Formats: sequence, C-alpha cells, structure tokens
Amino acid sequence: MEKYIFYILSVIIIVFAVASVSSRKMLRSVIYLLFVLCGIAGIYFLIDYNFLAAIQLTVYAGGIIVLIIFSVLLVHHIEMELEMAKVSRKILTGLLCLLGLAVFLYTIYNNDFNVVENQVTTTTYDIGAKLLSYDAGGFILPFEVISLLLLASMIGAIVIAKGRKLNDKNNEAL
Amino acid sequence: MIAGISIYEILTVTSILFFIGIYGFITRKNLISVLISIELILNASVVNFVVINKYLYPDMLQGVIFAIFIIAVAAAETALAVSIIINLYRQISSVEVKDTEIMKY
Amino acid sequence: MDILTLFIIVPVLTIIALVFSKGLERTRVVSMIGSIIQLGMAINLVFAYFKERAVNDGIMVFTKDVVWFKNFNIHYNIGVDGISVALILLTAIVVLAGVFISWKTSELPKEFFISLIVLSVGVYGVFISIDLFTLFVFFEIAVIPMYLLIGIWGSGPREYSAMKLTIMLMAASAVLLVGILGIYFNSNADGGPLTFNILDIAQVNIPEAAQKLFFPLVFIGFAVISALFPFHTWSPDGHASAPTAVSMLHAGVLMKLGGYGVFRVAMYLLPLGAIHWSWFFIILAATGVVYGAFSAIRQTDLKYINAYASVSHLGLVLFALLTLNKIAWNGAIIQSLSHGLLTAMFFALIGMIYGRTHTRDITKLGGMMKILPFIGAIYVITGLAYLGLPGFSGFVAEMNIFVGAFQQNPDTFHRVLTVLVVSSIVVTSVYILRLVGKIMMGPLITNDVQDLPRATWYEKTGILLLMIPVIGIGVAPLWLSDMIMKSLEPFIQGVL
Amino acid sequence: MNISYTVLIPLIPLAVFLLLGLNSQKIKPAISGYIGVLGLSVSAALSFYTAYQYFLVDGKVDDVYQTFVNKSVWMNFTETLHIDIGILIDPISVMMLVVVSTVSLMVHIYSRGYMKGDEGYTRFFAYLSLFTFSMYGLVLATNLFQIYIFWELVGVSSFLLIGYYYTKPSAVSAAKKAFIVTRFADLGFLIGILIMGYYAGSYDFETLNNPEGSVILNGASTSFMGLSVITWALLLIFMGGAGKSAMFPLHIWLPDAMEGPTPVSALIHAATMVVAGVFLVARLFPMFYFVENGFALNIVAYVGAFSALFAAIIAITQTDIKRVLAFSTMSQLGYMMLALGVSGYDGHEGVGYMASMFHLFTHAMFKALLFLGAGSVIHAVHSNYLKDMGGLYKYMPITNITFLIAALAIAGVPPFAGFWSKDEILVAAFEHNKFIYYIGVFVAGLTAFYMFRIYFGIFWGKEKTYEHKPHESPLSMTIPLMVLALLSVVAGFIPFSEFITPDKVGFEAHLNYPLAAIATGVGLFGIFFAWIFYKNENSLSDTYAKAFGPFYKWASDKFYFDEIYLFITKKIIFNLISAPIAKFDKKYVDGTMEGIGNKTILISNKIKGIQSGKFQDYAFSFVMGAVIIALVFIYLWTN
Repeated sequence: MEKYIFYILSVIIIVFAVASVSSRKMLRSVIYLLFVLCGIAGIYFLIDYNFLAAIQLTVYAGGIIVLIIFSVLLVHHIEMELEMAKVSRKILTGLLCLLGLAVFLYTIYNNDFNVVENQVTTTTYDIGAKLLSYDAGGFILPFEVISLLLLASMIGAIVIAKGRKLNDKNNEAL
Repeated sequence: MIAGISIYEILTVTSILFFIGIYGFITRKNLISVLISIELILNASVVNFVVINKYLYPDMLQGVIFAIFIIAVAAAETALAVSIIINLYRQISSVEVKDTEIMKY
Repeated sequence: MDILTLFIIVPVLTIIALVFSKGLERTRVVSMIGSIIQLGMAINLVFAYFKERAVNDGIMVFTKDVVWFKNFNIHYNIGVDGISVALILLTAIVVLAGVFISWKTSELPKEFFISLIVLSVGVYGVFISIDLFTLFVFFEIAVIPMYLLIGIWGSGPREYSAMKLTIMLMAASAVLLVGILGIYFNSNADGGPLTFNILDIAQVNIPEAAQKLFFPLVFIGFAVISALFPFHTWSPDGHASAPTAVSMLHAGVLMKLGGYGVFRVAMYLLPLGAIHWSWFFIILAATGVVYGAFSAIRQTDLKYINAYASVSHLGLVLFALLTLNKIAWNGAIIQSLSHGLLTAMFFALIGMIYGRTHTRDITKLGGMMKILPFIGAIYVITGLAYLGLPGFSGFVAEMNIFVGAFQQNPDTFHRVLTVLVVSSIVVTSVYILRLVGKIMMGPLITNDVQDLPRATWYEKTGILLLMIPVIGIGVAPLWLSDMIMKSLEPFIQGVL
Repeated sequence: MNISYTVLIPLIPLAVFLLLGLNSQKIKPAISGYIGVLGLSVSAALSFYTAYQYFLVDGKVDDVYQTFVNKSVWMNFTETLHIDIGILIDPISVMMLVVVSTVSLMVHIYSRGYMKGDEGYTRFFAYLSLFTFSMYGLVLATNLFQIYIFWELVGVSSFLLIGYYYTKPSAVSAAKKAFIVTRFADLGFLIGILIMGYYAGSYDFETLNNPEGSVILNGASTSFMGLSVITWALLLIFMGGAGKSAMFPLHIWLPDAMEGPTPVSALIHAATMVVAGVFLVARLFPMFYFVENGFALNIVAYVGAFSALFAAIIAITQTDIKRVLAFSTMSQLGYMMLALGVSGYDGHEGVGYMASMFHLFTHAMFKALLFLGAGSVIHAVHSNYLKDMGGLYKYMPITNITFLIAALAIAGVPPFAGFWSKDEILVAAFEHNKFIYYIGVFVAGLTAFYMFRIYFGIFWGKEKTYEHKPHESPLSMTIPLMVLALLSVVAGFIPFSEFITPDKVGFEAHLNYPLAAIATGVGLFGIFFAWIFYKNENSLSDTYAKAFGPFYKWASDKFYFDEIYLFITKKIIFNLISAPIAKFDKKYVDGTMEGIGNKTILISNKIKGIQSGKFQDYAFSFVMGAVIIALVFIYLWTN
C-alpha cells in the first residue's frame, strides 16, 4: 500500500516539477510548485516524520508560496506569457541535466547503502529536545544562529523592499 | 521506512527533482521562476537529508534537524529574494534576467 | 658613497624633494637644482674617469658589487667605462635641458617633473649596470614613465600613442628578457656558477648554438627601442604626441639605450651569434637608414619629420654596430651622442615653435626667421649639423661610421650597403633643407602674426646647453674618440 | 721657410665671423663693415706676404718649389689612417691664397657700398667672413678629408649667401638647389675619399701625389669593372669637383645661384668657390696623370670641353645679364678643366696645368670685375634684364670702362690678362688633342660674341626710359672696379710658368704666334659680330635667332636640364620613391603592428562573451564543470 502511495507521490512531484519549470504562466508555475511541495510533505509523512511534514506544509506551502504569489502579483500581469529560452539552449541544458542525472544515478546505484531496517518513530518531543539540548550532540547553538539569521534576513528584506524614498527620478523609473 | 521502497528509488526521485530544478534555473528567463527552481533544488536536497537519516541512521536526528534548518534558511532566503526582486522591479521595471546584465562590465 | 651610486641617489632625493614641494615655482626650481647637480656629477665623473683610468686598466672602473638577490645570483653590480661616461654626460645634459624647456609646464607640474626624473634614474641605471638583471630592471624603469608622460601631458591622440609605444617596447622587453635568461642559463657553460655578471659571462664560451638562438632575441629586444626598421612605427606617433621635454629625453637618451644594449650585451656576450646574424640585421639597419630618410621627405608634421629622421640616424648607429668594426663602433657611439644632442635640440625648437604658433604643420609655417631670429638661426644651425656639416658632431660620427664600414668587409654585399647608407646624406640634406626653406625662410605665412614672443632665458639656456657639446665634439673630436676607442678595445675582441 | 704665421690667414676671418655672427643684433652696420674689411685686409696682407716669401724669397730649393706642411691630428681612425687639420704651402695653394684674398677683399669693400641700408648688413659680412675662412681652409688643406671638410663649409656658406634674401622664395629654392646638387656631387667625392682611404691607406696629398710612391705605382693593382679602383676613386672625386665647378651635367645650380646678392656672385660663384673643383683636380694632378695613363684625366678634358661649349651656347641666348655671366663662368671653368685634361707632367709638357692655373687666376680677376660691374649696373637700374638697359655709357663712365676692360680680357684680346692665359690653354690643347683645340677656339669666339652682346646691350644701344636717372655708383664700389680692372690688364704679364708647374720646376713659356693670332682673330671676329648685331638697336639678332629655329629655343631654355632635374626630383624622388615609402610605412609596416594589436583586441572581444554577466550562463558552466569533474573522478575510480 505505502509503496503505491510513494509511486503516486513521486509521479506527482516529478510531473508538477516539470510543469513548474516549463509553464509559461507565472502564477501557474507557482501553483505547480505548491503541488510539488505538498508531494514532498507526503513523502515525509510516509517515512514517519510527521513534524517535518507539518513544517513543510506550513512554512513552504503556507509561507513561501504565499510570498512568491504576492511578488508575482506585484510585478506581473497574470495573463502575461513568460519569455522562453532558445530551443537550442533548452536542449543543451536538458542534455547536461540528463548527463548529470546519469552521473548521480550511476553513483547512487553503485553505492552499497548500509540500510538499517527499523520502525523507529520520531516524535516532536525528540526533535524539540535535541534542538534545545546543550549536551554533546545538541543543536542549541545552530538553533540560536538560525534565529539570528532569520531576524537579520527579516530586517534585510524589509529594508531592501522598502527602498529609497520615492523622488521624481524614481517615479520615472516606475 | 516505506514498505517495499528501497533508498535507491527515493534517491532517484530526488535526483530527478534536483536536475529539474537545475534545468529550470538555467533556462527560465524570469527571476521569480528562477527562485522557484531554487526551491525545487533545495527541496530535493532536504528530502535527501531526511531519507538518508531515516534509512541509514534511524537512531539519530541530525538529518531531520538540518532539514528544519534548511527550511528556515530557505524561508529567509525567499523573503530576501522577493524583496530584492521587488526593489529591482522598482528600479528598472523588469524582473527579466536579461535586464540584469549590467554586472557584466 | 661611491661616485656611481650617487647617480641613482641624487635623482631619488630630487624626487623626494619634489614630493614635498608645492607650486610650479618651487617644483621647477627643485628639479632644476637636482638636474644641475646631476650635470655637475657627470662632468666630475668625466674628470674622475680620466684620473682613474690612468692607474686602473680594468674594463670597468669604479666597480662596486652588492648581492641583491642571492638565490639567482643577482647583484647590484656597477661600473663604467669611457662609453658609459660619455652617455651619462649626455643624459645629464639632456635632462637639464629638458627641465629648462619644460619651464612653463602648467598642468600637474610636480608629477611631470617626478616622471621625468624617474626616467632619468632608469637611464643612468642602465648605463652604470654590469649585472644583466639589474640592467634589465633599470631598462624597464626607464620605459614605464613614458606611458604616463605621453598619456597625461601629451597632445593629439595621446592615449593611442602612449599605448602603442608602451606595448611595442614592452613586447620588445619580453623578447629581451627571454634572451637575457637564455644567456643566464648558459653562463655556466664552462662549469662556473650561473651568473648575470656581464664581465664574467664574457669570459665564458657560451655554446655556438645557444648564441645563434639568443642573439636575435637580445638584438631585437634592444633594437626596437632604437627604432630598428620595421619596428619603428611607435616612434613617429609617440614623438608626435609627447610633450617637448619628453620627446627630447626619449629621442635624445632613451633611444640610445638600444644601441648601447646591443653593443654591451648582444655583441659582447654573444659574439658568434653576432657574426652569424650580422648580414641579416645589417640589411634591416641599412634599409632603415634610407627608408627613414625618404619617409621624412614626405611628412608634413615637424615632429614626424624628426621622428623619421631619428629612424634614419639611429639606423646608422645599428648599421655601424653591425659592421663589426672598431672605427665604425666608435662612430656609432659618437653618433649616439651627437644624435642625442641634435634631436633633443630639434624637439626643443619644435616645442618652442609650436608653443608660439600652435601648429606643427609645415604647410602652415613660413618665414619664421623674420619674427623669431634666435630660434630661426638655431634651427638652421641644428639642421645643418643634423645633415652632417663639418664642425658639428654629426660629421665626426658619420665619417667614423663610413670609414669604418669601408675598412671592414671588402665584399660587394657590404660595399653596396655602405654606398647606400652613405647616399642617405644627400636625402638627409633634401629633407632638412626642405624643412628649413619652408618654415624658416621664404615669405612669412602667418601674416596676421607679425610679432611672436622672442626666446626666453630658460629656452636659450636649454638650447645652448645642448649646442655647446655639439660644437665641442665637432671641432675637437680627438679626446672623445680616444676615450671611446680605448674602452671599445675589450668589446671588439670577440667579434673580430 | 717658417710658415707658422699662415695659420692666421684663415683664423682671422673665422674670428670676424664669430664676432659678427654672435653679435649680429648688437653691432652697428657701419662698424661691422669696417671690421670685415679690416680683418680681411690683414689676412690679405699676410697672403701677399706669404706669396712674396714663397715665390721670390725662399720657397725654392735647387730650383724646385718645396712643399711646407704644418699639421696636427684631428681624428684618428687607425695608426696610419687619420684626419689631419693643417696648412700646406705649395705653389698652387699660395696662388689660390692670393686669388681668394684679392677678390674677397675687393668684394668686401664693394659690399660696403652695395649692401648699404640692407637690414641684414652685419649678417652679410659674417657670412662673407665664414666663406672666406672656409675657402682659405680649403686651399690650404693638407689631405683629402680636410678638403672635404672645408668643401662642405664653403657649400654651406654658399647656401647661406644665395639664400641671403631669405624671404624671397626664388632665392630660397636656388639656395636649396645649389646645396643639394653640390651635396649630391659630394656624395661621389666622399665615396671616392673612402675608396682612396681604403686602397691607398692615406688621405695625405704628399703620400698620394708622390710619383714614386706606392699609391701611384700600385694604383692599377686592384680593379673593379675594368678600371682600377684608384681610377674609380679619382672619377668619383672628380664628380665632387664637377659639382662645385658646375661642370655638365651638374651645372644646373649655378645660374640659379645668381639669386644671391651680386657681390656674392662675384666672390663665390665666379672667382673662388666654383674654381674649387679645378683646384681639386690640380691638387691631385699627379694621381690623375699617372694612374692608368691618365684615363681619369681624359674624362676631365672631355667633360671640361663639353661644358665650355655647352655653356657658351646657352650664354648667347640668355637675357638676364647675371645669368649670362654665370654661364660664362661655367664655360670658362670648362676651359680650365680642359686645360688640366690636356696637360702633361714634366717640364714644358706641363703647360696645360700651368695654363689652367693661370686662367684660374686671370679669370678670377676679370670675372669678379664683370660681376661687380654688372652689380653696379643693376644697382643703378634696379633690373637684371638686358631689355631694361641701354645707353648707360653716359651715366656710368667708370663702370663702362672697367666693364669693357674685363670684356676684352675675357674675349682674349691682347694685351689683356685673358689673352695670355687662354693662349697657353690653346697651345696645350693643340699639342695634345686637336679635337679639343678646335672646340676651344670655337668657344673663344662664342665667348667674345656673347660678352660683347651684353656689353653693347648695357652701355650702348638705344637708351631706355629709366624711372630714376641712373648714376655712377659710390666710390666704395668703383674703387674695387678700378683695382680689378688694373689687375685684369697687368695679370697677364706675370710669368706664371716660372712659378706653377706640375713638377714644381719652373720653365720658360713662349708665345706661340700663329696660335695666338688665330685665337685673337676669332675673338675679334666675335666682337665684330656682336658690334653689328647689338651696337645699335636692330632686328638682325632676331632674324638670326629665327634662323636657328628650335635650336635657339632649346638653348635659351638651357636645353631643358632644369626640367629634367625637376622631373627626377619631383616626379621620381618625391612621388615615386618618397610618397610610396611614406604610404607603405603607414599602411603596411605600421599596419602590421597595428594589426597585431587590433587582432588581440578582436580576440579578447570574442572571449569577453564568456564573461557575459548572465548568471545563468555561469550556472550552466558551473554545472557542466561539476559534471565533468564528477565524470573524471568516476572514470579514475572505476579504473
């Protein structure tokens, strides 16, 4: 049963990822991304990381996608068709990507993973404890660093997006 | 563990996702699309972290925690990128890649 | 402090003093004092040299040796012989004259004089170095300020000219460096250590194959700065764009480095290569002599005429060196001096004319003698000296070269080339007289200008400074040619 | 004989030159004239004293005139080969000293009147002194190189003096022409000197001219294209002499040189500088005579004879009196060359040599007189052209008489000076070469004709209407005329053969009466024709000119030699050599260098595209690089 769900999820992820990078409509592209992210959240559920799945859904689907949609709406007309790259370039990039993929897969399939059969369930409590632990192997320091980084990026984002005060010159530019 | 699915299959899927992201990054002509492609690449690697944690070292949580960190950083990054894009749009009223080539010289 | 290192120290001190001086007035006074001290030292050096020569019969005197970079055996190794002494004196004279001629520089005077003196440091350095590497370093020091001097203070398409000049000279330097390294890595052919010392290398029998390989590199590397045909094209453009003092220094002194290097490095260290290749380069040199003269006939820009004339006259220097004859070599050195002084004088006069009439186009000038009697008279005299009139230095040099070329190599090939080169004196007189007749004589063309400012004291001083040695050499050449002849002795041995 | 004081002869004019030249703005014209004349008087007095001492007191040892040398090394080439500067006293140099001093002094005095009021008065005297110095140096030279040095210096003085009116374009171009043509001839001279230096190993006249010396005895040992190298050297040296002495075909500068002030023409282009070529051949006469049995000397004779004839024909047709005199000079110089060419060496055989020097001497006197007289006329009527003159005998009696004396002298009428010297030349030619003798006689007739043509044209004929009434010139100008006229009368009676011979042993010359009668007859015949044609204004001359048809036109256009030279210089040298070279330089030589630079820029422009600034291109390269590196590692690890 889980096997089939995984296949279905995989198909969803790949199909929508392809759709997302090839759609000529900006907004659709974003929505396809949303599906991809949801698919990934599904995979998290499948491998029993419920908390992670939740984060994926809230932060990505809830936060980032909304942010992107906002920006799309701010800078785009919804009906506008995107300019596409030259065919030769597409083919070249495609070939390069296939080659890269081949390298990846070759490496992966030639690697003998030391898989440990298990049914361990990770709870939110475990994650929280680990995250805030200051024992050896605890992640309190990175956690704090990430917090700071988030704060800094918030401020940065506000400053950049706010821009300079509009004057005549900028009016022309707008 | 997903019953009946080996780590190879999952890694295959993420690799494909990763290269789709790269394909998008190189071919898309619009900064927001490029941003979307970056999200794909990031997600592919996040899944890898998680999956490898689960399959190879089930007793540890490093992969998961890094996944959380990456998601957090991605959120921050997206916020910044969007603000840059909006600012750029104000400056040159375009978010096309070709209009940002002034760093050439 | 030894007498030669002073030639580096004093200009450097002058530069330091210039850095701390403010305003045009003080800047030029400081440069003038510095240059006068240099000239004084150069004159003192001549007398000291004669005194030292009486008791010391080494190839070089006043030698000093300081290890500079041990790993590659690079030394700060200095010394002079009669030839270097003569050329140092020339440099000091031209630098001082150049300072006088640029008395009125208004744009960035401090930087201008600093560059000018940096250039002179390089030139002095080349003339006193015995170490190949040190020589090369000073050679480069001399070339680089040209770029700034032409690019910043030049006129016309100055960026273009500066770039062209610098790139061509740099390319030549690159070739030269390969040649020098070739000599260096062959300097242990007799089992000694690798060395850059010219005098030591001369004692080593560098393998013939290596000599044949590296001679053209070293020769071309040096000869490009002497405007060897067909690598001369930087010179007309460079001169045309350069400010007056820079043209003077460049044509007067810098271009002499080529001939000096050819004979001090290429001929001395690679004599077999010189013998092997001389037939080829002598054709180029002789072509340059005639070609430059004929080109000069057709030019209409005063500086272009002079630049092509320089190609012709310096071709004569290279020609003389390549005849591998002592008399001709003597002539080559005297020609270097003579041409240095005369060309400097010509450029100075052109600068004065340009400064007054704001044109260098000979079709727009005429009858200047009437309104500028001093400049006109000096111009005529310089022209006559330039075309080899007896009583001036050019005649002495040319006669030495011609007699020498005729003494050596009595085969038809060299005879034909010699006659060809001798015939250039007629072509020279054609373009000089055309020039003099056009701009100095004839009816006054700038009719609206009946009165131009006469020559000022500093212009006259600069000119007289150059004129005195020209006449001195021309009237009494014996002391100079004896001094050079004696110094040539060890150098000519290898190629005879 | 102590000759050390003779150093002063050239040095005084040099000092005067430096004094006047360096202070030309400060010295007042009147004073500078006096300085010039005074300086030259001293030199001239010394010259006369030297001549007196040398010829009459103690120049001779055992009836042979000795050569006195006083020299020092000026520049060393090798132990044996060096350039000396010094003084050489022998018969011809002393004779030249006298000629130069006399004419130069007369011209100096004359110029004080002629140049009065000219703004470049001081400069003029400075130039004259420079010229006189150079000319002294030339005649006193001890070796070929010294002669070359002063040769160039007289050339440049001539340049400066011809171009004295430097605002006049014609004067400037004449000066340039004179300098360049003679410079071209000097090229031959210089190459000749170089050859001589290499094969003979010396520049010294004593070594070269020694009839028993190795140079002359071994002269024919090395040959080149059928002639010995020494002969080649002599021919090239003669080329230099021909250039200075305006021999055909290097004569074209001389007529134009008349653009200079008239005293200059008298001094330089009639009496002194132009005879330098003759002097040079005379100086090297033993070499010319002995090396290869005088092959070079024969060339000299024929060139001289042809020039004499050629110039005389042209002189008949010219209308500018100074140009007539210029061609006359050229013709007379040809005469002197001819005389040298037909001379022998020993005893009476050397009559040609003697006659040449004799003619040089007398010619200097009467030709200078003719020029100064012409100058006097030009001064009076302000024109050079015959058509503006006529009937001047009334106004200018002194000029008239002195000019007539000079004309009679040049026409070879006894007892005037020209008769004696010309007679000796014809004797020499008659004895050696009949063909040349006939040319000589014919030229003598032509000379008399053209000279009296202008004499009658100026002083007789129909009186023209003059703007200002012509008047006799001031005393400063007429005194030199009178002095020179006196000399033109008496110079012929100097027993030249006693003093100047090739072997330096005097001999007794006798008048050859039949030949003298023929020559005089021809001269008188020429005068007679001139009298018929030009004594009174009539149309005879035009009729005869028409009879000669195109030949007359050619002659009056100087046989188009100017045009030929102009064609060579303008068309061939300027347009066919210089212009293409200049173009070639710009286009190909510079073009190649530029091309290298441009190609570099082009290539870098091409490569620059890689650094496009498009981050997606960078990403592409990055991924590609990563993949390639991965592939490489996989390849390495799997093997």
